[in-house]
Amino acid sequence: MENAWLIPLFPLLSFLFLLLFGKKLKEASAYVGILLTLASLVYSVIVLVGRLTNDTYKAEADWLQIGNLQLTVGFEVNQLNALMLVIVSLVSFLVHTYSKGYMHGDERFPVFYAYLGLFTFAMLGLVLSPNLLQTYIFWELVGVGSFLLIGFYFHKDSAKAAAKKAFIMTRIGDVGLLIGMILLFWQTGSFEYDEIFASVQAGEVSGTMITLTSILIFVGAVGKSGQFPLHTWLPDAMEGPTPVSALIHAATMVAAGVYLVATMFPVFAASETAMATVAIVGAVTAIFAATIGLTQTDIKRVLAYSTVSQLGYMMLALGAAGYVAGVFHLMTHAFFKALLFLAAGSVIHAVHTQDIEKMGGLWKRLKFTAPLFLIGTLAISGVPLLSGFFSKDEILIAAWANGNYVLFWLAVIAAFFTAFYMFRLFFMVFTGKPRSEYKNVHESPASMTGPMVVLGILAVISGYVNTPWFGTFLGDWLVEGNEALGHGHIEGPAWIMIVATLVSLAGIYLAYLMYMKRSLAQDWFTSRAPTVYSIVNNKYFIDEIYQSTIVYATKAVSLFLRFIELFLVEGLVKSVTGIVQGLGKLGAKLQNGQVQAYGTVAFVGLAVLMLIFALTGGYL
Amino acid sequence: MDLETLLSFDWGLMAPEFIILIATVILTLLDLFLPKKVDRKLLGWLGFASVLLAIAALTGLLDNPLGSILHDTFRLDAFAKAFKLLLLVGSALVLLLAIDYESKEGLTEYRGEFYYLFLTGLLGAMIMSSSGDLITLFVGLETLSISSYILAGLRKKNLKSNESAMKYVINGSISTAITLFGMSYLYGITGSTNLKEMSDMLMSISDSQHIYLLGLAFFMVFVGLSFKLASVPFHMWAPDVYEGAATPVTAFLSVVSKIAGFVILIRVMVSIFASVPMEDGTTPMLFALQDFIGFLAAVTMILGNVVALRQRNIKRMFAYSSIAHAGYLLVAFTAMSYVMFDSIWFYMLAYVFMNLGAFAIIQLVTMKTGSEDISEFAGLYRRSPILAVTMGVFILSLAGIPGTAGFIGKLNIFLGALMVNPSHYVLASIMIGATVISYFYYFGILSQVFFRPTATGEETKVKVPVGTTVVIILCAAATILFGVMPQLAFDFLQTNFEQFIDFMG
Amino acid sequence: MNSYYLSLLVFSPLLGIVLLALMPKSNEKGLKMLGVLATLPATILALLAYFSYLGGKDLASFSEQVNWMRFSDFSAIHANLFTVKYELGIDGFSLLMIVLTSVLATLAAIASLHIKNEWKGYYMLFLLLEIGMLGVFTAQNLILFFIFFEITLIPMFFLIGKWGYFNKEKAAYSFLIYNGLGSAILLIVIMVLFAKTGTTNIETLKVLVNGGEGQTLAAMSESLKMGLFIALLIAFGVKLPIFPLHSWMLRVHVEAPPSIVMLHSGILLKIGAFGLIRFGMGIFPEQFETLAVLIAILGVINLLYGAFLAFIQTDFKMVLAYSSISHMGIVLIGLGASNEAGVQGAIFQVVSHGLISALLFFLVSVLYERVQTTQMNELGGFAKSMPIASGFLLAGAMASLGLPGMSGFVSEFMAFLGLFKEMPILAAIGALGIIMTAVYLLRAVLSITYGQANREYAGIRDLRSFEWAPVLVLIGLIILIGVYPAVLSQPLENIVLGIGG
Amino acid sequence: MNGVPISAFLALALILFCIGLYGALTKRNTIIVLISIELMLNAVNINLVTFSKFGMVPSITGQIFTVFVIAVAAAEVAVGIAILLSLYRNRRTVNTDEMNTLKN
Repeated sequence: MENAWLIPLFPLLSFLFLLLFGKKLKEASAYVGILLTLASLVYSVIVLVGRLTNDTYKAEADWLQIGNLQLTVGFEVNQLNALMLVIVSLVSFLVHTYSKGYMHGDERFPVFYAYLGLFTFAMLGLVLSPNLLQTYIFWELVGVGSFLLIGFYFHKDSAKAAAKKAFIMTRIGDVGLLIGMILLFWQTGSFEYDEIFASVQAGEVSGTMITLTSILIFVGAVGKSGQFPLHTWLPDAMEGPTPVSALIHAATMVAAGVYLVATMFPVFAASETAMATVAIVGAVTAIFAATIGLTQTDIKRVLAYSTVSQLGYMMLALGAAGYVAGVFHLMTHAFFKALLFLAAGSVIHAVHTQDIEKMGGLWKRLKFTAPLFLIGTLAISGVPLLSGFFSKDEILIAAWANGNYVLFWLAVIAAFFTAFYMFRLFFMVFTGKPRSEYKNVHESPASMTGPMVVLGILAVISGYVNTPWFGTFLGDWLVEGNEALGHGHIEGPAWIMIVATLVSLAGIYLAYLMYMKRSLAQDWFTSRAPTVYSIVNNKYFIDEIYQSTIVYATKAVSLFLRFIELFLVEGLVKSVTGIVQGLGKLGAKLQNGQVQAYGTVAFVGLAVLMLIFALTGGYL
Repeated sequence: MDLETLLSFDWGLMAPEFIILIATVILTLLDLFLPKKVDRKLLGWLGFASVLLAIAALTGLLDNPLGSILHDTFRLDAFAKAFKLLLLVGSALVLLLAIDYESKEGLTEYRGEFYYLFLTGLLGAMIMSSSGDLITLFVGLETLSISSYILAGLRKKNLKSNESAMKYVINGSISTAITLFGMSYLYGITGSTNLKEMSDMLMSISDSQHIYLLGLAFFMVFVGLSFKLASVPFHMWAPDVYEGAATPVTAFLSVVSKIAGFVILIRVMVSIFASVPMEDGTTPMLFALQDFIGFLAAVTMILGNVVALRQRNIKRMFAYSSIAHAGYLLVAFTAMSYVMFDSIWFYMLAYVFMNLGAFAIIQLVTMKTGSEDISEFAGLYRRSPILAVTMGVFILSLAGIPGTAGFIGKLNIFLGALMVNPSHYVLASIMIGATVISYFYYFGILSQVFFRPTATGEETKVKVPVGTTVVIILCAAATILFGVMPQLAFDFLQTNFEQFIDFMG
Repeated sequence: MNSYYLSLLVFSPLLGIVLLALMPKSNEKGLKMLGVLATLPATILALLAYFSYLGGKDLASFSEQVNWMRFSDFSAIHANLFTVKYELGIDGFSLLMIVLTSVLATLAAIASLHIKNEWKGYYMLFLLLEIGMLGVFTAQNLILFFIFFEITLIPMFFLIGKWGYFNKEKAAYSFLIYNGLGSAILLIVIMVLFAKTGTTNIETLKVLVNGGEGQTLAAMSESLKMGLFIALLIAFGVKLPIFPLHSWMLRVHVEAPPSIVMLHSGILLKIGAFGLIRFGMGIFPEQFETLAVLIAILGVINLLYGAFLAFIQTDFKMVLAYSSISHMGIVLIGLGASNEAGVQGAIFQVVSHGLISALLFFLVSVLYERVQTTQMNELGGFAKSMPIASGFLLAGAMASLGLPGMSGFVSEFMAFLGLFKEMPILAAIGALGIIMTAVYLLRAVLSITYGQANREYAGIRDLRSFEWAPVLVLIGLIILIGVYPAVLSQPLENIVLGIGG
Repeated sequence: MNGVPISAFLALALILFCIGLYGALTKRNTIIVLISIELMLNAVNINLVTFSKFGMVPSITGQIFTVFVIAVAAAEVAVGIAILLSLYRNRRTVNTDEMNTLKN
């Protein structure tokens, strides 16, 4: 564990190496990336195993001296980040492997691997950070990694726009985080998590300040995790290559917001308002994104909205004091969502389109992909015995136990929607008849299916580390030695599990009726409430609202300032030079060439002087 | 006055004046009797030699203590020595320029006249700086004036030259009359024309009517003398005369004549009006009226620089620039600080070199085509980089950019204006603001020199005659030297002139 | 006491000037080579000084002093009254600035290889400019400072006016007049101080003006001090530049040759910050404290004003120009905080922005050399034809928008850290600027590098031979500072300590 | 003589000076301008002589000064006329308002 800092360095090495030599290596670059992330993975597992038996380890070194202040950098291995290390490095490793097949033939292949390395480095660094400042540093770096990968197909204008949007939207959140963390620093005198917690628990920080700072920090999480209202970048981010969506926009980076709230949990827990905010935003996002997911026809966008929705679940869990539930869902979601994305990638790889309305009947053609996709869909829908079932159940229980009944029912409805739109997706892609002519539909190579299989297995079994039936190992371990995080397992009424199961099955059945059996017209709802449909289909017009308010306002301010620039600033300059020039003109005009005028000027000057002298001297 | 008394005077004190006088006489005779075909440049060189000789003689006198002859009408104090030196150095340089001056209409035929009139003008200026009596002062002033009137009109067939000389005479005479009218009151109240005696008399004045009259006299003298300085309100002749006169004459007017003007101004004002007590009995009149001088200085600076912005004729532009410089010097005079003499002297020293250097190049550039438009300077950098760079040095110095003597000079004036109590913040600010305005036209010349291509496109090399070369090199070297190592000049001042304490002695 | 090391450092480019003067003006290669080489001695000496400082050498041992000027003779009152010495010296801050200056000068000299004509005059002026800049940071008294300050003015005027783009002369004039006014005001302040105290030595003034031991010749009232400080703020505000004194700087950024803008934006603007910290804070600490809020507000205005206007520009150079205004706002924010974090942030920003803007303008130079335009609507898709240059451009933009791991972040962070302690609400408003910075930089950089080429640019080559050096050195330094800020903070320790509090 | 007060002389001088000044500043003919200037100088002379006789501190220097002024004035006018002559040769006019090639 003392050498845990090496973990992020492997991918960094990969990044630098590929940056320098990528051009020569061509597609062999993949091996560099894969091997180095494998190293990270192995080491992460070692660290996790070590952490299971040992205490938290923390090391730090001086970084920046500001007068008497000393800022440090270092790393910490605690339960949460040991777990995250494994999740991140595992998914990253799998994505690295998968990309070898998926990106085959791309002329910027080495660059892609370099960017993946950079991102993985940043994400692992983020996880290891023992203080807010360092977290912020890596927080921004993962943003850059994400930005670069979203804009990987830079020649596409949509990719360019998506990359820009992702960066700017998350940066809005980042500023919140920055402000929150600086305020917290001046309150507690430190960026170190343990010191901040100690200070908060000792009551050194006023209640309002805690609320304020934790909400500001939560704004950072909102930006990064695509929560409402800063969620719009995440669906657009699907412009990036699909493995990237799996890695960054499903499993790791977007979960960083949840991770941040989890890490800062003791501070949040100290403020009821902050907790309520987190919970409400989470629940609203969950249902909000789920409804949009119902209408989307782009395979990746559906998954993207489902990601937003699931992240909302996690936030809800954390806000409802379900620390374990949130982290647990974070883990299971990482696996099944990565699986879904990779599988979707495999589909896209095969049919070269992302529009599900053009797909159909792929079950037979994609022998590996289809069942794996089904596993993922079942898991996310909360079908019993798969991982998603257990974690979602935990969240619902936490929400109920915390007394947030409204939010609880929202979450339940969201779960219904989730099941519905995920199966809608599944049925439309894999069943029925092909809706367009495909040429050369073929199963993906082993480098792509391999990782999917691994994730498929995890999507099934990873739930069993924390079940009400066999024991809450994960939960107990996570909160061990830290009472501020709450209990390892929250007891809730048994009917919740039944409701959850029924709801998800109902969703699946409805989708079955509509899209498989087609006994229910697909436009049954659409035709009855066209306005609602149109609002939802247009993602509640959020983008348009932003466009016509914030973007417009920014432009307006800019134009107004340009007006100031032109008329006030330049006008000032012009008027000054005008005065000088005018004086010059006047002086030159006076110089009319008449010799007697010259004498007159002199005489008048003399007379005026004498007059003033006489007047001021009191002689007249 | 018998011969014995006459011989008892220490005529050695007047050695420089005598040298110039004798040279004048010799030149006059030579010009008369030498056959026409003998190149009159010879006279120029002779005149130059005489000025050098006078400088040598003056240097020999530097160590002399305060001395006066002819019943204190001629005094050789530190002030006289210091400024005479400037006059002589300036004249020597102008003479060198004049020797090389050849214009289309030609000064050739009157070249001889030029040299000896020039020397008489110089003589007048020297007498002014040494005089201790209103009469000698006046005679010196007029010797200078009348010589310069003729010099300005020397190009007899040139209309501009005629016109400028005429304007010069008329304005000059009016100014003389005004000065004299003021002086007559001064004489009336004190009953003497000797500056020292007048000063002694004035100390005890208390009648407010007399003080009022003195105040009026003050303004008349000041305005009359401001003609020589070319400062507001008697500045308007300058642009016309500078433009119309031949370049060496312009150089003479802008340097030697201006220095002489300041010399006489300081001599009269400080000797006389610093002794007049105002009614409160403590502040001398000169200090009480500072605001008026300050106001005139401010107007002079602003006007000179602002109108210069519009000029296309280089000599006219320099006329306005010289008006502005007079304003700067008046700031030092206004402040009446402990360092006034030093700062004025140093500024003039710098001014001699930078202005004459610039005129040397102006003469070179304008001589050939006869046009004095600043576009003549276009492409100078291509034609002759070295000339262009030296022109750059002079212009920068005139603009007061560090590294040049002009900057140190301005620094000195600021210091003076700000070290007195109450400090002249406003005046100093105006001065510095005016300096910034001056950047416009000074750098306008530079942008012609460096940025623009020649109008015709041809890049003929500029031929530089010997005399001009010497002037340019000397001026450039001095401008930079005194800009980088001003202590050389300061030391010279401090060791030889001891703070000018004998000014009133 | 007298080591002459600094004199040697400051005036080392003089050797180059002399040698260049002797070279024939048609020898392009030789002139360029010599021009670049002539900047090296200063760089080497500066780096040597830096490392010997790290090695434990006392900076005081670098100072030197020679009698220079003495206005009139006041020896009867005090031997040093109204004397001006030639005195050079460095502290941690100026050491950093010297290193920055000399390094950037070398890089800009390399970038100047793109210059197309009159290399001789160009490099001579360039080296003169370098002398001025080095001198400004080493001068130990105000008059010497002023002299060097003005020495930078003149070569800049010619460099802009002769080697600039279309509207070069207007830009040169604009530069000259604004800066002339700024330095005029500065000169008034200097001379008032000189006249009132009889000295211009900075250290002595710090004591005298604040009523320490020794006495001034004439008493300085509080209102006079405040007036002087405000004048100083305006004087350096022109240079920095502070809104609304900035319009000259836009023209310079757009019209001057990019290699010169590297120096201009990299060093010359920083003289304003240097002056404010050194003189404003040093000599008038109380007045600074009083006006700190105003300075911070000005900083926020600068930050936002620059950012918003950068957002709607169509010329990439204009974007960078407004971005400079915006980034100088951060310096002011740091200063306005006037606590340790803020001031250190400001100083960091000075250095960091110097490197970043130099990098960006070098890339502009590279770009312009190839396509003869910087209008963003004519550009696009350069990530395809010039992937490396585009990559660096993106990296530069990232550094500029404060990406952690690069120098811009450290400075921005510290400046805001400082301001949040003193004026949290103002700081929060200022934080909007962080978002806007990202917005306009990405808009600009992406429109150049990403998307499709709007026009066919034939035969565009990526970075070649000599163009690598500046890019690598700059990005290396940017990352070095971002990752290991102690390289800067260590020399600043003594300066920052004791500020505010 | 005692009957005439000093102020009368001074007033006369002042009036004369003003007349001269007025003439010098308004007359078109240059010759008249020059003569007007002579008037001004003569006003000075009256002042000087008056003061030398009736001043508070009477002394002979005033009269000496007058002699110098007369001499110098003569020289000045002579030069003025000479210049006017050459101007007349070129321009065929003696009017001041036509001397305006140099301006602004």
